[in-house]
Amino acid sequence: MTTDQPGRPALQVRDLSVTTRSGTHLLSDLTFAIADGERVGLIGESGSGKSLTALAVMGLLSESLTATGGIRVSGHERNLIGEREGALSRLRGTTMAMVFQEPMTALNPTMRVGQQVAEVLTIHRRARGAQARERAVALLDQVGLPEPAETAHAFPHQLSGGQRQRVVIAMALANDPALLVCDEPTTALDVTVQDKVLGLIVDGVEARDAALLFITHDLAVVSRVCERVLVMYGGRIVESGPVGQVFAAPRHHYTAGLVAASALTGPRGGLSAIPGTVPSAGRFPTGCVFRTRCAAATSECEIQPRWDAAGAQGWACHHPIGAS
Amino acid sequence: MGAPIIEVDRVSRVYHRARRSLTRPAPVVQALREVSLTVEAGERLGIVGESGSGKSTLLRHIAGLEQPTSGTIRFDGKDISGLSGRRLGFLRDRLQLVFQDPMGSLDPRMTVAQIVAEPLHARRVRDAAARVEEVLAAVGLPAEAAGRYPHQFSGGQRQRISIARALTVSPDVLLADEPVSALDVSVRAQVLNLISTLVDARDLTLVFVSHDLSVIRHLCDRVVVMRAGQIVEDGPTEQVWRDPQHDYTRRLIAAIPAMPADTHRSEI
Amino acid sequence: MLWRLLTRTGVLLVSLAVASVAVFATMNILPGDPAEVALGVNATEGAKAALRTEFGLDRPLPVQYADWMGGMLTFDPGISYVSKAAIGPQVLDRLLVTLWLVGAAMALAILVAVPMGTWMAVRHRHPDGVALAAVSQVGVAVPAFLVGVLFIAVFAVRLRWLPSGGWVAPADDPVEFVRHLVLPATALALVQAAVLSRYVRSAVLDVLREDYLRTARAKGLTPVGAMVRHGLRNAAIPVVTVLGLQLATLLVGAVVVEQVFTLPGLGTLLLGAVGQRDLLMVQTVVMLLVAAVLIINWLVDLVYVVLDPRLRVAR
Amino acid sequence: MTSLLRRSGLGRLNASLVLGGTLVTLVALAALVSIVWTPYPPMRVLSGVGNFDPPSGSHWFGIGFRRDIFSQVIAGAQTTLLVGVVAVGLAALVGVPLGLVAAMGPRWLSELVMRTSDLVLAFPALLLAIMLAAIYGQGRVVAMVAIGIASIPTFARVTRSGSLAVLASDFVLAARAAGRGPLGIAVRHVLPNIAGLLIVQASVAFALAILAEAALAYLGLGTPPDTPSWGRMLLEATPVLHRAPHLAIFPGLAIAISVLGFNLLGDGLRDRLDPKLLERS
Repeated sequence: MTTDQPGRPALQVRDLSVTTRSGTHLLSDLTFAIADGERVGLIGESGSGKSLTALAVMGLLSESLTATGGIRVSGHERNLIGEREGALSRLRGTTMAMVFQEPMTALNPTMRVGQQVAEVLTIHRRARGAQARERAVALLDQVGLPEPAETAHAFPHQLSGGQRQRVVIAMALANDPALLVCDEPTTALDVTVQDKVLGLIVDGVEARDAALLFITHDLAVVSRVCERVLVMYGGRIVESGPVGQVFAAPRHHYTAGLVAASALTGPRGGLSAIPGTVPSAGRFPTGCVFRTRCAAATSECEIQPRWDAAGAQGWACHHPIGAS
Repeated sequence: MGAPIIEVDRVSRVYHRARRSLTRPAPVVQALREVSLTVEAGERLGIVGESGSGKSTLLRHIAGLEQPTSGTIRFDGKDISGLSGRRLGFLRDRLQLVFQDPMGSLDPRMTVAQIVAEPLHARRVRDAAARVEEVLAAVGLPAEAAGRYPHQFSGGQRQRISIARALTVSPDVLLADEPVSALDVSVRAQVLNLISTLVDARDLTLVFVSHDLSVIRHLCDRVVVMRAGQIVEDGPTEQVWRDPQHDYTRRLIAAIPAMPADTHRSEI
Repeated sequence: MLWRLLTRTGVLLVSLAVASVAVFATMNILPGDPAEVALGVNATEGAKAALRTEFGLDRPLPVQYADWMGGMLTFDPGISYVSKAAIGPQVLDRLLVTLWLVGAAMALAILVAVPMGTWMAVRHRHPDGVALAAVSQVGVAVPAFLVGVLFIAVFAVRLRWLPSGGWVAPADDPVEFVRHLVLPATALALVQAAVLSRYVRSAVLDVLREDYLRTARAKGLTPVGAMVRHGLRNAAIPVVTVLGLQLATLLVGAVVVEQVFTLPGLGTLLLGAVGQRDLLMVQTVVMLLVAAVLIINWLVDLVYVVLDPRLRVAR
Repeated sequence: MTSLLRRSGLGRLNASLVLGGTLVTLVALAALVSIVWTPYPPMRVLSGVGNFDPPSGSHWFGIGFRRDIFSQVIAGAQTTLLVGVVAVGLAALVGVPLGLVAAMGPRWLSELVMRTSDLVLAFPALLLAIMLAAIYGQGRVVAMVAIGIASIPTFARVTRSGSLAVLASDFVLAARAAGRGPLGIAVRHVLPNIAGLLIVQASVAFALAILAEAALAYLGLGTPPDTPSWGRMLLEATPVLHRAPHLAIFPGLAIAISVLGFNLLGDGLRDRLDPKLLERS
């Protein structure tokens, strides 16, 4: 697996853990891979650690956090954890790119958007001067912004949220990355705008045969965008597998609860809900992270469950659904 | 069902922005344009729309928190659109609100007991302790929650506090402005269940604002769709969901990503 | 853009007018009898009456105000009650000295504060950043005149490197001009730099937390590159506001520092006038300083528009 | 020390708070003690001492113009604190209600208050004091009033921006929906939520007042010669600095320590008192 063969996945994460200075585990032993052209969703509620995973992959964790384990991207020999800042900077924006949640604040308010797009080309010496500006306009056109040449001269505050997110996507796709990381890219947008932006992302990665790591709390959005899904809770991946399979026949009780709670199809006043609330970071129980809210939990769950798999679907549960 | 309890009659609201150009006049924002709407007692009405559609603005007008530029709003036959805060006492007794942001809508410097009792204190009712305990129990919070502060609770629990506050005066009408939008999926269902149960048990009229049509479809019998300050569609929720008449409603429904377990869409 | 320029200029003109009325009223109504203030309580009624007639203090106040204001606008605000000399030329001479002092101090303060504040912010979790922040905190606590006094003791009296005070005009002898300017300007600048660096620090810290800086990193800029290309300009916006307000404190600081170094600037003129109860002189110099502050704030407001495109035009 | 400081947020803010609190307490103690006891009467010319004796066992900070410097320094704390308390009190008493009115009142009133405060900002404390001193002569009252008036605008601005942030919150909307009137909202919601902000502002304003008072005294416009004052001690020390530096060092240190104390206290409190609301404003 460690040899650099053509079949090597675009992103490979192995035993990734992130801890604070006081020793609190925010992420524990994440292992997953995304192949070229594959679209993988990472779902979980607030505090599950999904945004932190994205930042760890990009090497953008805050200084006060420590990451251990392995993160490898195609086209770069070494582990990204422990890699020098200079080398990471060269990878960001080229091999791997990211789209953030808040389009309103993700762009520099004092710089014209065309310039901001062109910059991602000039930093990596893909184009210069007038050529970069032309490419930027072309990219703005590609993401469906009307009158791209004029829009390039606009400042961010002159654009709507949806338009700004298109600019961010144009920047992310500018250098044809092998891996695109999206952190809740449509959460701040209206439904009708969300639909178009999601289409843009899917088309963008498909055209480039890029790998996609798509983070969201919305199960319906994952089904719309992704082929495979990773379910996170309490800083751990508790289940993974093809989207249809995982949502239709979840094995982990958390996934099942999430699917049921998202459906909104029960009788009024009788929606199925997961009891209790998501603990704050560092307050998750030892052993199975979900056991304090799980109806099926037993004393066995105080021990960290093993990762089980059947076909493409995997889970970490002592009492998986449909096992007995 | 029965008599109309809220009547909104051709209400418009214009906001003036600060002038920014020599040549152009100060920009105005038409937040509501000639909106008319009637809510009957005991009804569960949903208002759906995207950001800037005017749905929250409409709700605040109904609650007497803002005054329309033109048009009238009647509550139980009484015109409230010209009344100042002081003369809206009768409305406060009968209509209460739940807000979107479960943290922002609770004063961080007040205990839960003070927050929940505020509608009574504002009425100069002195002894509210028994009532506070009663409504906290009704929303599923333990009695000892009364002495604690909002930041000691999770998002879902805070929304329960917010609902408890709305119930202290035993209102007839409950207005809810995106009460579950800021909540996690697993908690959202708990709060929706609570609202639904309380509305049934206390014979409340519910006006529920949301950007999420599927939440309204679950909770409400009737829905109005708003866009750019206007109501573009009004009808029974299931009928609107299955057979939208307005072009915008159609686009709105088409844009909602389908849940994997959502069997409904595949029926169409 | 033009609209903003017009409204701000309108505000400036109204402010200047109101400020001049306030200054005039304070100096002419509060004392009861300006002549008595000028001549002392023991002055004879005849002497006071003579002074009133000589300087037109017996005229109605609005007339006196109009006379003074008209004079201000033509650089001839009147005759001093005490020295009986024209105020205009004296003030202009002194103004130049103060401008040199304040200008040099401001430039020096900015030169020190911007890199220092940025360093403090970027390294705020590291010992060097914390130490620098502590130094600036101490710097804020030391009054400029104390620094001046210490400078004189060390550099002028003990080491004899630089003169302890006085003034040489740049046209007379450029070298001596600089030698005389160094100590007072540095004394004034150091405290200012400490204050300013703390504002720069907090502005840069705010920018560091901004999403767009993370976007810049995700594009492939190094932390330093992201700060230089995207951070500094945005951090400059709040700092420029503070600069305007700081200039006001700098002008006042100059009044004190001129006293320490016996520089013939507006400050020493003003304090001398206070000592001699020369009300018209006090009134004129105060108005000049206030006008300077108001005009600087007006300029800052315009610079703002250049820095922040959000203020330029609405779409 | 550095390892403690380095542990980011918490370590640093506690250090500020603790150090600032200690320094301020020290100054307050000096002022209190000096009311009932000083080693020597601060302003009395002593016999049996030289003009500028350096610090010694019997005169801890030395002698200046045949007076005991230690006694003058601790008695000078009284002046400093008195001027600070009166000036900040005046500024808060006028500025806070004005800020509230500007936040909650009609737009024209708000504009009037803010424009006026902009204008007053153009009159720094020292300039006001100079104007008043030209008319009334030097004195502590002139200094206190001038510094107080000059600090009103900042209190008004801080109050207004803090109040606006609170008023924009959903909990104020909820309070209105619950039937609270404007006065109830101001008392029950706005003031408790901006109290922290105002305490921080008071602390910072106090530091500025100390600096302004010292400058005025140094210019001979503040405290009269018969009252102990740090600024005036510096003024008197200046001509003899090369012979007797201790005359300037101790009052200089006293000024720096008290300003540093109040600034650190303000910083520490800022981080301590509800950082969320401060961020919003």
